[in-house]
Amino acid sequence: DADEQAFQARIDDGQKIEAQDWMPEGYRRTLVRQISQHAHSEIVGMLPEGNWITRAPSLKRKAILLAKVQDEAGHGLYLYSAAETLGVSREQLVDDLHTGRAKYSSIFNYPTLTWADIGAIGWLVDGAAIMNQIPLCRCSYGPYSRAMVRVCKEESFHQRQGYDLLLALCRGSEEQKAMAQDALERWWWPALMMFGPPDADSVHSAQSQAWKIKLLSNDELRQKFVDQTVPQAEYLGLRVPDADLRWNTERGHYDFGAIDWSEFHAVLKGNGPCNRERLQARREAWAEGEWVRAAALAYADKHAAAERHSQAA
Amino acid sequence: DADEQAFQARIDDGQKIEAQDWMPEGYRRTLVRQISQHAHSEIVGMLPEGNWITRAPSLKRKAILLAKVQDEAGHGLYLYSAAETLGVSREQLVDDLHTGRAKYSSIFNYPTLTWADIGAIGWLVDGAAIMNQIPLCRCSYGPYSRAMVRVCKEESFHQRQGYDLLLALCRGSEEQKAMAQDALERWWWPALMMFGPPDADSVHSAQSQAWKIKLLSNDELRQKFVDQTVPQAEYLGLRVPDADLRWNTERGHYDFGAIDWSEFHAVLKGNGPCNRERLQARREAWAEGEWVRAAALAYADKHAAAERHSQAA
Amino acid sequence: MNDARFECLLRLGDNALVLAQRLCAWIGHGPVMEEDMAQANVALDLIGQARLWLAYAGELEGRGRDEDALAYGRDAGAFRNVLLVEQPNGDYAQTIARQFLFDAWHHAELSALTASSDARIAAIAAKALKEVSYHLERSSDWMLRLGDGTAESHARLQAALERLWMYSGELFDADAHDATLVEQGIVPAPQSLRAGWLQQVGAVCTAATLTMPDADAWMQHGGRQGRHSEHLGYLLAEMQFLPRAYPGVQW
Amino acid sequence: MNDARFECLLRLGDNALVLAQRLCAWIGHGPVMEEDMAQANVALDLIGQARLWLAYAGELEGRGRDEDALAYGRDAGAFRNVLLVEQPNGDYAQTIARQFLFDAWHHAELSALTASSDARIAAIAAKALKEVSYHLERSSDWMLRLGDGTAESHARLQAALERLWMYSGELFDADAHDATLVEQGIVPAPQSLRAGWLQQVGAVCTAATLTMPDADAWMQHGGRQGRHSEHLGYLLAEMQFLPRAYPGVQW
Repeated sequence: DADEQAFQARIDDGQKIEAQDWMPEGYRRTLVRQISQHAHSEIVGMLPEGNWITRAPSLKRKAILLAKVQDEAGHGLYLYSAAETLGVSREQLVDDLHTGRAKYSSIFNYPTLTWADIGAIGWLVDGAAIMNQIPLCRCSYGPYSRAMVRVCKEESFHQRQGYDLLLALCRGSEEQKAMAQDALERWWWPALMMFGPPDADSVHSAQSQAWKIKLLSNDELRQKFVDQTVPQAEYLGLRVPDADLRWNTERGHYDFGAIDWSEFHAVLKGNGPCNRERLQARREAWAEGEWVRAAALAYADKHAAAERHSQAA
Repeated sequence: DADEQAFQARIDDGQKIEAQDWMPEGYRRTLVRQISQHAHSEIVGMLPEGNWITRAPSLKRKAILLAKVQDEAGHGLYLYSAAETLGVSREQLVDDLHTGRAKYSSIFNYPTLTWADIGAIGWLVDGAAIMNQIPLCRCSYGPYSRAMVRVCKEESFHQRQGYDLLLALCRGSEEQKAMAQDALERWWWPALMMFGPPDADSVHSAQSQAWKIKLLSNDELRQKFVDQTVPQAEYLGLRVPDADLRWNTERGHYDFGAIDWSEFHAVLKGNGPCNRERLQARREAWAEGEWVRAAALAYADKHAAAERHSQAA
Repeated sequence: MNDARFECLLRLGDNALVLAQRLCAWIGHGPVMEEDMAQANVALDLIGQARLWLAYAGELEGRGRDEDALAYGRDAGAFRNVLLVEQPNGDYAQTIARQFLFDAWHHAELSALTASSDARIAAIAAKALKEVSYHLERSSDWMLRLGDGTAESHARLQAALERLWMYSGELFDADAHDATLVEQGIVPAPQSLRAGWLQQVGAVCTAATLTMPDADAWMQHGGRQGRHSEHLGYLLAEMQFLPRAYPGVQW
Repeated sequence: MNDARFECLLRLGDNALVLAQRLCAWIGHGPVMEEDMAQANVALDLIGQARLWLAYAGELEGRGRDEDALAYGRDAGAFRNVLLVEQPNGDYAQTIARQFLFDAWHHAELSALTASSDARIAAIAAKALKEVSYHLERSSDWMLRLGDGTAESHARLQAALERLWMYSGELFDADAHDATLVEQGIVPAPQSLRAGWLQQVGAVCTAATLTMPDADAWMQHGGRQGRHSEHLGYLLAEMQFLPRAYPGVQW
């Protein structure tokens, strides 16, 4: 119809859509799903890294990790705010997470087993996230694109910190280097899966690209990530766990081995090492915080009432 | 009256009083207080030592400590049984502990801060307990005296193990020896206080001695303990924290310094380092176990009913 | 060859050690004093077994590591226990369900190991089997009492069973080490114990009015290869503190 | 002389470090996300302060121990923090009450330290004071919200206050080290901060509809001399695991 055509014309023209603008229901729904999934990923993503804050091996590393996890909470908050501009409440979003209706990135269903995992998450997981998110800084929905600009700036900082952590391990003892190698082996394939299924199997993509909600395809992004990351692994002196990985001079890209999509789908379905624990941790935090939120609300109400009363008097 | 005279005559004659025998109300009350206090001490006493089971520094020491704490649970159970022969239920006894109506030995209100404390408890606290308890093997109330025989046998084993633990530390590194010295400094005076206030200030004593519930005076026992323990400390190469301690050839005993009874009374009143935590730990264990006990009872009832039903059929 | 046997002994020893460490945390905090005694008993048996398995492992390895060097000197990635035994105590239902699922397997495993072609393994298994028969009896008994006790205890135990179920499949995993040892008659094929285990667990669940989760449900793996849950690191940090803080001394 | 100053710096550094470590355990598990951020903020400030105090302590000591050697290489008996900060997190009320009682003292202490005759102490205190002003504002605010919130939050906070109160007296303890440093104008007399602290805590309690416990109640002592509660050992076992398990390396 005419509205939709005008809407698409604005997007094609490179204009931003704002919260008060008319938008097709599908656009709104897709954005809510995508933004809230992203927000949930930030919040759930605090858990695997949070697991090592109390055990960070130096005070400086402890402060860096703590600041990073704090940034993730901040990202979660911007993103919930961006989603709220589309007419869903934070309560609703949180409830969707806790009941399993909403998803979060499967990568956070893997455990952090050693200190090197903190480095691997920064380097690979934040690295993949940035790769996914940089195009979104140009996405058509204003509040989302602005949130992404802020998020990306901090994420690239996190990525460097993660790499620096691994660099210290790789220049350290044999045990430390083995720890780093083990982390790369466990996180490499899950990181590649973060870009989603192969383009051939990907749903929603064409429409999302037309709406400029998705700007590059899964496979394009994955290739960019591999091309960027492999030399970094070499510099660390670590071996990427892929026998088929090699530079293809013809393509000007790295060829890499087949991804085990059955694992991806299993984890997505709930059968990853930590799916249940992650959700349970969030649910418990929320349930145990219920009385705190109720108290804060009751206090605010009382004082708002007192305020009205004194203004009326 | 005649009953009381006959009762006292049996005691003077060295006969044991059994549960079904007539006894003066004061005798019963004193025994219930004393036995239950002793039982509670075994149960609360599991906590300071239990604090180091998960952190014992070798598997052998872990097994020894675990077995010791298990023995204490066993002692608690014999003693509750002995108290139950006097017509109080375990429920009532436990409730008295949890509400603070009943006491337990104040020594367990001190924290176990290092591994050496486990040795110090075995050596000093079990040592003092044995000193107190050996005479009780001859006490007039049969069930109590028999429980004491069994308890004393195990306690003396525990004392040797505690001493052996300290011996290993004292033959170890400087740090280990300092740990042992520090433990002796913290546990010495509280151990001396375990024998109770000086005879001059001690209530109940005369009657209890006549009834053969208490066979030696507090000060006699304390002197025996000092005389036995000081040479043991010397053998370990540890310094007893008492500037006034010296052998008195005339008396044939060690003289020792004045005890700070204000500390004793403060801890007794509830103001020791761990009074609140010990009671809270017991209360929480009991409260959290409520549903388990209820389930066991419901199951037993169901199956007893089924049993009756099948016999009737 | 000794590599496989070393791995197998670590698995047996670490299962016992890690579960014992979990049980130790209950002592003094159980629902009734009799249970503190019973838990201590089981933990003592398991520590004793862990010592025998680890001491033998250390001898086979031949690098001078004794039971304590193995228990206190390895980080999580070198532990070989199944994920089941490192799961947190939770409430008493979770502790009992964990114990029962493990005991039922442990009993079958040790029974088979009494016929091991490695005489020392057979001897340790025979000693341990007596102890574990009692463990299994006790945990089965508690499955009945909690499952068929009150509505609350039933709900708690059912929830615990469902929560822990995904860690039970690993008990029957086999890798190259197992293959080597099975061929030599040293250990039973893990998979060979599964039918009996399922039958026994099923029977107890039925008697306890519990619903046994789906035998073919998705299962977690990795503990036997050193890929643990996030819980093990905390358990070891506490357990190993003293020997790590004061290295190289005797206790 | 430097002994006393070294002790004083450890006390300041360990207070900040141990409390930060406690707060770290909340991150990801708080009642609202904004609180995870706020707790992380306070913890970050405290870690930063701990680093400055401990680094200076290490320099004064002159035995080559840096901030990490002091944070990760000492066992509980060598820690000098007050008992208050090592108390467990408990529920949010307990965390907030602990924070408030500490912040009110910490703010007064740092204010006084800005006039220290030791210029480096004065400079660190001035930096920390800005951060702690915010901590105190925040914890006071939560005292009001929970105290004057719902019946449940009021009861929880009142219970937390009563539970922690006996650890507040130690903040004003003085020993020979304090006497030396007071004389040199390096630190304020601990006791001199007490009246102001009581007034401030009392005012917040009143506004929060809470009953302040008796100022003259019996108090616990010992943390500043290295005699801690049973909690600290567990906290350190977790915190120090990596540097102890892999000694002598860089991270």
